[in-house]
Amino acid sequence: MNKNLRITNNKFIDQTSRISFKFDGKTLYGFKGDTLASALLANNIHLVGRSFKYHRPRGIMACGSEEPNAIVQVGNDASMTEPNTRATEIELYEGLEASSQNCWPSVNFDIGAINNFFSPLIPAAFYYKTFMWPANFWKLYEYFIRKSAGLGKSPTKPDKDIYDHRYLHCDVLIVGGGISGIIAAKTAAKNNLNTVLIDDKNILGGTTLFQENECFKINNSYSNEWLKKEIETLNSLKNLTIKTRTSVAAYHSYNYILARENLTDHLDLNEKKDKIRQRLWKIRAKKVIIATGAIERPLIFNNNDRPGIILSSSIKKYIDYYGVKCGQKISLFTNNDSAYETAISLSNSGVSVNSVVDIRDKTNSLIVKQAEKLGIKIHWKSTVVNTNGYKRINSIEIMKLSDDSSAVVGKKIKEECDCLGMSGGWTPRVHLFTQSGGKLKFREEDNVFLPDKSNLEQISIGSCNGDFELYEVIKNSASSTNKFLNVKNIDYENLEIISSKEMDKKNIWLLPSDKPLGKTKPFLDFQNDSTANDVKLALREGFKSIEHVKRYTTTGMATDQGKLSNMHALGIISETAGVKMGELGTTTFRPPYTPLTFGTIVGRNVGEFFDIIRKTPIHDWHLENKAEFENVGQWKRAWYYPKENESMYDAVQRESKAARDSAGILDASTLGKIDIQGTDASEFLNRVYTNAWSKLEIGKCRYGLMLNEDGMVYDDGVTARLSENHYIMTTTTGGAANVMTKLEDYLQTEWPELDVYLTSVTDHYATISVCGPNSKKIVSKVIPDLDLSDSNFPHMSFKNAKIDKIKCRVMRISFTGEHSYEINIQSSYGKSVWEKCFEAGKEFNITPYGTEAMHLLRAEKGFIIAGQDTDGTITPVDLQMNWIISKKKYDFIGKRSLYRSDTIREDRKQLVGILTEDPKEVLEEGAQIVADTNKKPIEMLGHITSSYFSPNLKKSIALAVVKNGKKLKGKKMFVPMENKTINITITDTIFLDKENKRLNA
Amino acid sequence: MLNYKSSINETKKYSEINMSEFEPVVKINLRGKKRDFITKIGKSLSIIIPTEPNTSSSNENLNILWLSPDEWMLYTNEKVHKLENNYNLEEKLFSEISKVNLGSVTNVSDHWSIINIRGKNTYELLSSGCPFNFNKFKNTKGAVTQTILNHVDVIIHNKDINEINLFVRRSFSKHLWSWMNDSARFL
Amino acid sequence: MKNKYSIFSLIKNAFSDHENWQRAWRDPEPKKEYDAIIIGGGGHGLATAFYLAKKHNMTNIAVVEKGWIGGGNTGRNTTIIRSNYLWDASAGLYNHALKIWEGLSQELNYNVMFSQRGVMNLAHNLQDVRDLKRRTHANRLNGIDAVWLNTEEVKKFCPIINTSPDIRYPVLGGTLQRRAGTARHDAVAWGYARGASAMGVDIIQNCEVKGIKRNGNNVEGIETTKGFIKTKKIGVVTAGHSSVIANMVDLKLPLESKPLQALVSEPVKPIIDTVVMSNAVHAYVSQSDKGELVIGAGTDAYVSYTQRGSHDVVEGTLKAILELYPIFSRMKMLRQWGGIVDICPDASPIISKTHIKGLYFNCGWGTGGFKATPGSGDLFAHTIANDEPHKLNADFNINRFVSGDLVDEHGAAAVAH
Amino acid sequence: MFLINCPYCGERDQSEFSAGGEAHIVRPKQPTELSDDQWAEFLFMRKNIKGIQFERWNHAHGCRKWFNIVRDTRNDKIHAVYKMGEKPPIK
Repeated sequence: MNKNLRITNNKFIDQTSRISFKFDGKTLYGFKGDTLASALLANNIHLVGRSFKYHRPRGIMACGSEEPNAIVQVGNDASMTEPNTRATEIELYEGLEASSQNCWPSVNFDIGAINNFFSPLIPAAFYYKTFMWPANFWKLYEYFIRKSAGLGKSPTKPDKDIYDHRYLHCDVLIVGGGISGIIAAKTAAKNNLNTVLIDDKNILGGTTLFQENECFKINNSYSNEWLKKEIETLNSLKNLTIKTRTSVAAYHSYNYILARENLTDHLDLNEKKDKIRQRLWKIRAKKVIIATGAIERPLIFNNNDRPGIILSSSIKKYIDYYGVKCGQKISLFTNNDSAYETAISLSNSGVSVNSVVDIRDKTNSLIVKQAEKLGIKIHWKSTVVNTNGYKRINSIEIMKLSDDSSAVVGKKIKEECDCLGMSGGWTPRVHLFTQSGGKLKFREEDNVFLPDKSNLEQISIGSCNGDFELYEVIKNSASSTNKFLNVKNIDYENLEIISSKEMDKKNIWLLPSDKPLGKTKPFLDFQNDSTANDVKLALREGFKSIEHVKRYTTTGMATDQGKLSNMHALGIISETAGVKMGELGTTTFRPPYTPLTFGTIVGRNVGEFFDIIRKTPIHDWHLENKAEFENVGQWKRAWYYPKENESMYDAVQRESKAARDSAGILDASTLGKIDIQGTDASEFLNRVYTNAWSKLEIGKCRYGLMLNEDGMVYDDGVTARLSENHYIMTTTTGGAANVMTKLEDYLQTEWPELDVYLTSVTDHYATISVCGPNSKKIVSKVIPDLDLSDSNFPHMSFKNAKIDKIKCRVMRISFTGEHSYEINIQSSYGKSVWEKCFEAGKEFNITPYGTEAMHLLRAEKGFIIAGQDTDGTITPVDLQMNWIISKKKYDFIGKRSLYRSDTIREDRKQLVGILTEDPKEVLEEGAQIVADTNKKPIEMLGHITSSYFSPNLKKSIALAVVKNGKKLKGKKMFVPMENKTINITITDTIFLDKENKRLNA
Repeated sequence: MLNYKSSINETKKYSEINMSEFEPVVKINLRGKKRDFITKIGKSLSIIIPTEPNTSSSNENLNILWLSPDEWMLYTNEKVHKLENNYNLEEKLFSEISKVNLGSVTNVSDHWSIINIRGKNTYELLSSGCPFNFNKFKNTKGAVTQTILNHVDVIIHNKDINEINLFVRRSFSKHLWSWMNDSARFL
Repeated sequence: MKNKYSIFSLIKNAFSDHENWQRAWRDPEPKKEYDAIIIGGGGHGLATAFYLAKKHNMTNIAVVEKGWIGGGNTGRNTTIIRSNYLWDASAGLYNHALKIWEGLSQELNYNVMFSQRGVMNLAHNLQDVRDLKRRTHANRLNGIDAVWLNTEEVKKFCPIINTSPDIRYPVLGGTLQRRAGTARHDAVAWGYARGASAMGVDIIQNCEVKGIKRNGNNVEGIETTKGFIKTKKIGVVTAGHSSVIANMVDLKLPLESKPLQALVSEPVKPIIDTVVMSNAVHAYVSQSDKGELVIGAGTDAYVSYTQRGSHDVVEGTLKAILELYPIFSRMKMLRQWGGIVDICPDASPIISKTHIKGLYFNCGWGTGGFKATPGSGDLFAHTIANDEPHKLNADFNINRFVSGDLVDEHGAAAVAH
Repeated sequence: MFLINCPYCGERDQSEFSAGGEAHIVRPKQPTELSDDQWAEFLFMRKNIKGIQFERWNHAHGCRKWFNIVRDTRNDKIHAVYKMGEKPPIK
């Protein structure tokens, strides 16, 4: 590397630990502690990328998260590459590979640069004004626009890294580990408050860390030395947690803060593996102290975007912290004092400073005097009107400002340089404050927006609160913290502080030039290539609101979210439109503060943990027996059990047939079960179900239908009466949780007078259903001492029994129409009972069947499935289940809605059965039904809700809802498909065993 | 004889954290509003029903956890026999409370699984998936909270310093268990 | 209209450094009286004004906007445009809009970048499959270009989707409407504003409505921050704030206003060239012409006018995105924001007269209003001009909540994005 | 994410709760007596207030109790929490 760009006396970079990395394929060297940016600069590389629209050469402009230009693609592994990463934030590590973006074939020679030539044709928002002819060509135009847009490249393979989440609750959260944050942290922690201090850099200290200047002293030592001691004391405070490499992404209401901690990004390639890459901290803080500092502003003048033009404070950090010279002949351009700090640092490090161009009249602050003492040349009341050098600045053109500073006068001075530092003053980082809903106020004298009102427990301190001078920063940070936490920390009261005070302030948002504006390129948003001209164009076209201008010109919408450009856009708008900036207001700062990796937001909720998986106690048996599973809500249910190379269709046909021919066994454990106790239990059921319950005998079961208040079918299931005041209700698998919540809601809010208690027992029971002509024989083998005679144990009744020493409840209910028993037993014994039934059933070829066969079997009997045959628009009357609507009952949930003018219509869609003309033709569920295929527009009368080939009836059957269906029995209709029309007949919903003989067979 | 099969029956060790299923124990859900309900249970179990939110009371063989103003979880410290499920405790309470309409008594032994977690990293593990603030809880023996852990409903009972019993519904338990194991390896 | 936009006007203006472009729309002070006033300067309101002027010769009208035009949900949505709705009424409405979209750039002489790159809806469980097939069949018979794709065809159409059968909720297929796509939201508002203004419509920004003056059962005008404005017809198109206006005349609507969030990633080179929606796992994604992934999250369950939502909603959405597109794990969220959507119980809008003479409401678009913008404006204009609904919006009256004759688009799990 | 002070369990994260919409809409005691309009009013019509709103929440993942809160829908600030059946503490 160019040795001469590194200075040797440096406290922060270990110049003995050399690191090799690649940029655009070229192997380079840097040191541990470098960022990619500082390492590139040390290698005298400024050109790192191309701009979004004009593909102009762009270099490193800043040293932190505000960097608009130096964004690179890291890594080229298809699964691990990362686009749009700021070189100024990438800590150098062994094996780092980075490359320039948005340029082809290379950053040095980029075809796209032709756009720069066409730039007069493509001002802000040009695309709204063209590409409209010929109309159908937009697809083509768009194809090319999309290709040239975008910056980096997305990975094309899944991410191998791991991300994690952590919740954290604290008394005080301090954001920002600069001098203010450190003062606040010490104050809070010393007063026994559980305190957390976070900073996005790898070490605390902010810019004071490397502020070694005569003009900034505390108790006779340089401010950096003083701060060093403060940081040391922090480490000894026990209730203080310090998190570095952690940046706050979002500040939500209720002091809910999201912060991203970087754990491996700085590690060498071979050290990253199997570690958590980033952790998202979800922080709840009673109080929040924001100490996020300020961002230096650029200056807006012609060609202010060339590689080598850098924020002056960044040049200072590169020389003082990284020990890197940004150039050999550096010029500075400023409207305030801070550029002089840079000038002094540079000349102390032996870098020749050409001159400082200052738009102000001569000023005499301490720092300026010191710079003059060092013999630094200053152009007072002057401005840079132009810069030269395509891929790297090589000279600037300077002119004097007119008396009112509205124009330039005199002759142009040309000054050779290889780097220009610019300083347009400072913008407090109020982003987090506004994210949290805080309102800003405007300070005229130095044109800054400052935190004003907030309804959260928070304050801002230090330069993010508008204190820019060392003395104020310390005094105010200490006192506001004391006040906010209401504690008394005197550590910072009698300090002897020397700090240079800025005497004169002057600001010109858009600096005058010797050329007409239209012929210049003063950039505001460096990444999105929007210029002052674009903003003025927007205003000319009537886009007045800042939000309009932002959207029309895309200013502030790049990956840096306008950290450098927003203020100037506002300034130029207010000047041009003649509105006070305070009244103009800002655009809203939206989270995240810096772009946040999707993986980090999601954490470990990926793959296996994407969503909860619920399993029945018999799940393992299904696995062992090669079941295919169906997702039902969060449950895994056995769908069908294919024998070796058997298709789903064949398996389902076999299972369904076996269940009716001999015996089948089904795992019904997923059904919701609610234990209901209390003296008003019967009354409660009367109110929630459509039918009457008071007369149900103890020991008997009854089917119930539950509606929404809007009268539409909501859920159904069988409920058994265990004793006078004790029932157990079953719900659908999917509906269980909602039904429970809904019932509790009614009990707690509408009917608190009822003496009823609900307890969910869904998971307590395994439910095993044995059905078919031989089910009786099988169950009698499993439970010999239970009398299964129809007289003792009729359909729709239950018995308490024991299997070995284990109590269980056997219900004689049927969803298949077959003689069947449902054994409910404590889950821990479920698998064992299932196996016992299976053993006992072997001689009868007992066949396990899954949800698909279950659906088929119930369809043969015309039983509905809530959610499949109903869709939230179907009433029990539509289902032709009027028998289940008690006429006697005064009220039940949803009753009133059944009598609205639309719900009493006779010709609503009603549930019917469907037979196809060709018995082999199985209809598609969801297919539409029409009476007249020629009518235009075609009238759809309904649709198929369930459809199967019935192995027991040897024909295709279906259920459907059809307009006026119940009057249309026997009518022929059509199901028009893409390629054919299927002839069907409307029938009764019960296809098999209308007389229910099989129930007692 | 029927075989007993618990939902997890595993024991795992990671740095500063041990996790194992605590089974089989009797768990009974109690619900009631009437004052007699409270006194009756107190008498028949000689244990005071906690009426203070988020607390519990225990003796050498029983724990009663406050779940809501009219709901409690009762569970035994003793493991019960696996070959029968006739629980005197359940029958006693049922006849003394439910039968006489003082409230409801429901056996939920297999509705919930209990995972015992102990070790310095216990709360680190919880904080990787639970929004609840444990700062006070962790130093309050007997404290109880119902909350969510990685989106799953749980009841957490503070047994002792860095030891908790975590209740999770049986059908969720395997999933939560594997998530806990995945979390624990990063502690 | 004077200073027509075209490549030639761009070249011409380039010579004068673009100094001579005229205002896109006039910026007048409100007159004392108008024939009709549209409250709400979003896409729907501006479109309504545009068609009132263009099709019904009502040019003495105004659009009053509390803030800046297009600053509400128009400028905050994920710009998905489709018409593959289940019920005939919805299909009619949204397909009417889609037809207008297809010629809108030319109609407005403003490039709204309507990009017909297709919208695909994925199915993740058996009921999804039933519902989506049901919708596809209905669409086909209604003349809407929707087709069913099996899993392989889904993969073929959008290769970056994870169609592995091993994921938690595997992709079991999906429907595709090729004519569907996206458009540039700001351009829609600005284009309609420019067009309306050119025909004489006054667009009055930063003018908040404080009250509605009534005489008996007739409206007489509106009280605004810029004074009283007389009119006999008021069309309210204020989306999330519909209830706020309704409450001014003690009109109760079946609406709840909830936060709806969306987010974009940093811009990258083209990686996905269609729109993919998944209701079951709740993930919607497309890529803007600028290169940003545009992702729509869900609504919160509570009423809020903060234009903020819960972080959980965003986390849940990105979780689903990574489930379906694991390659996006290292992409970064650049910006997230919220809008306020007014939702009807049946997830269908209200475009209707009210019991107050001269007061019309266009609201309840919930999460999916953008796609309907041109159609909604056209039909609402018709309703206001004739004091009678067009047959395409007749079913979307307020009375349906009394009769029970809802247009239930929840039914077919068609979350209305 | 709000922090909601459950009147039974104390302050908890929003993710433990579920929202139940506008409060104090009492289910009519005699629905059959109502006209379609009155019933529709109960079923669907909402104030949907921008400002101070009274609403129902359920501590779904905690004590499962329903309760009311007073929240300003302009900034989501919760001003009060009160049990079912209790009178709102503020107007």
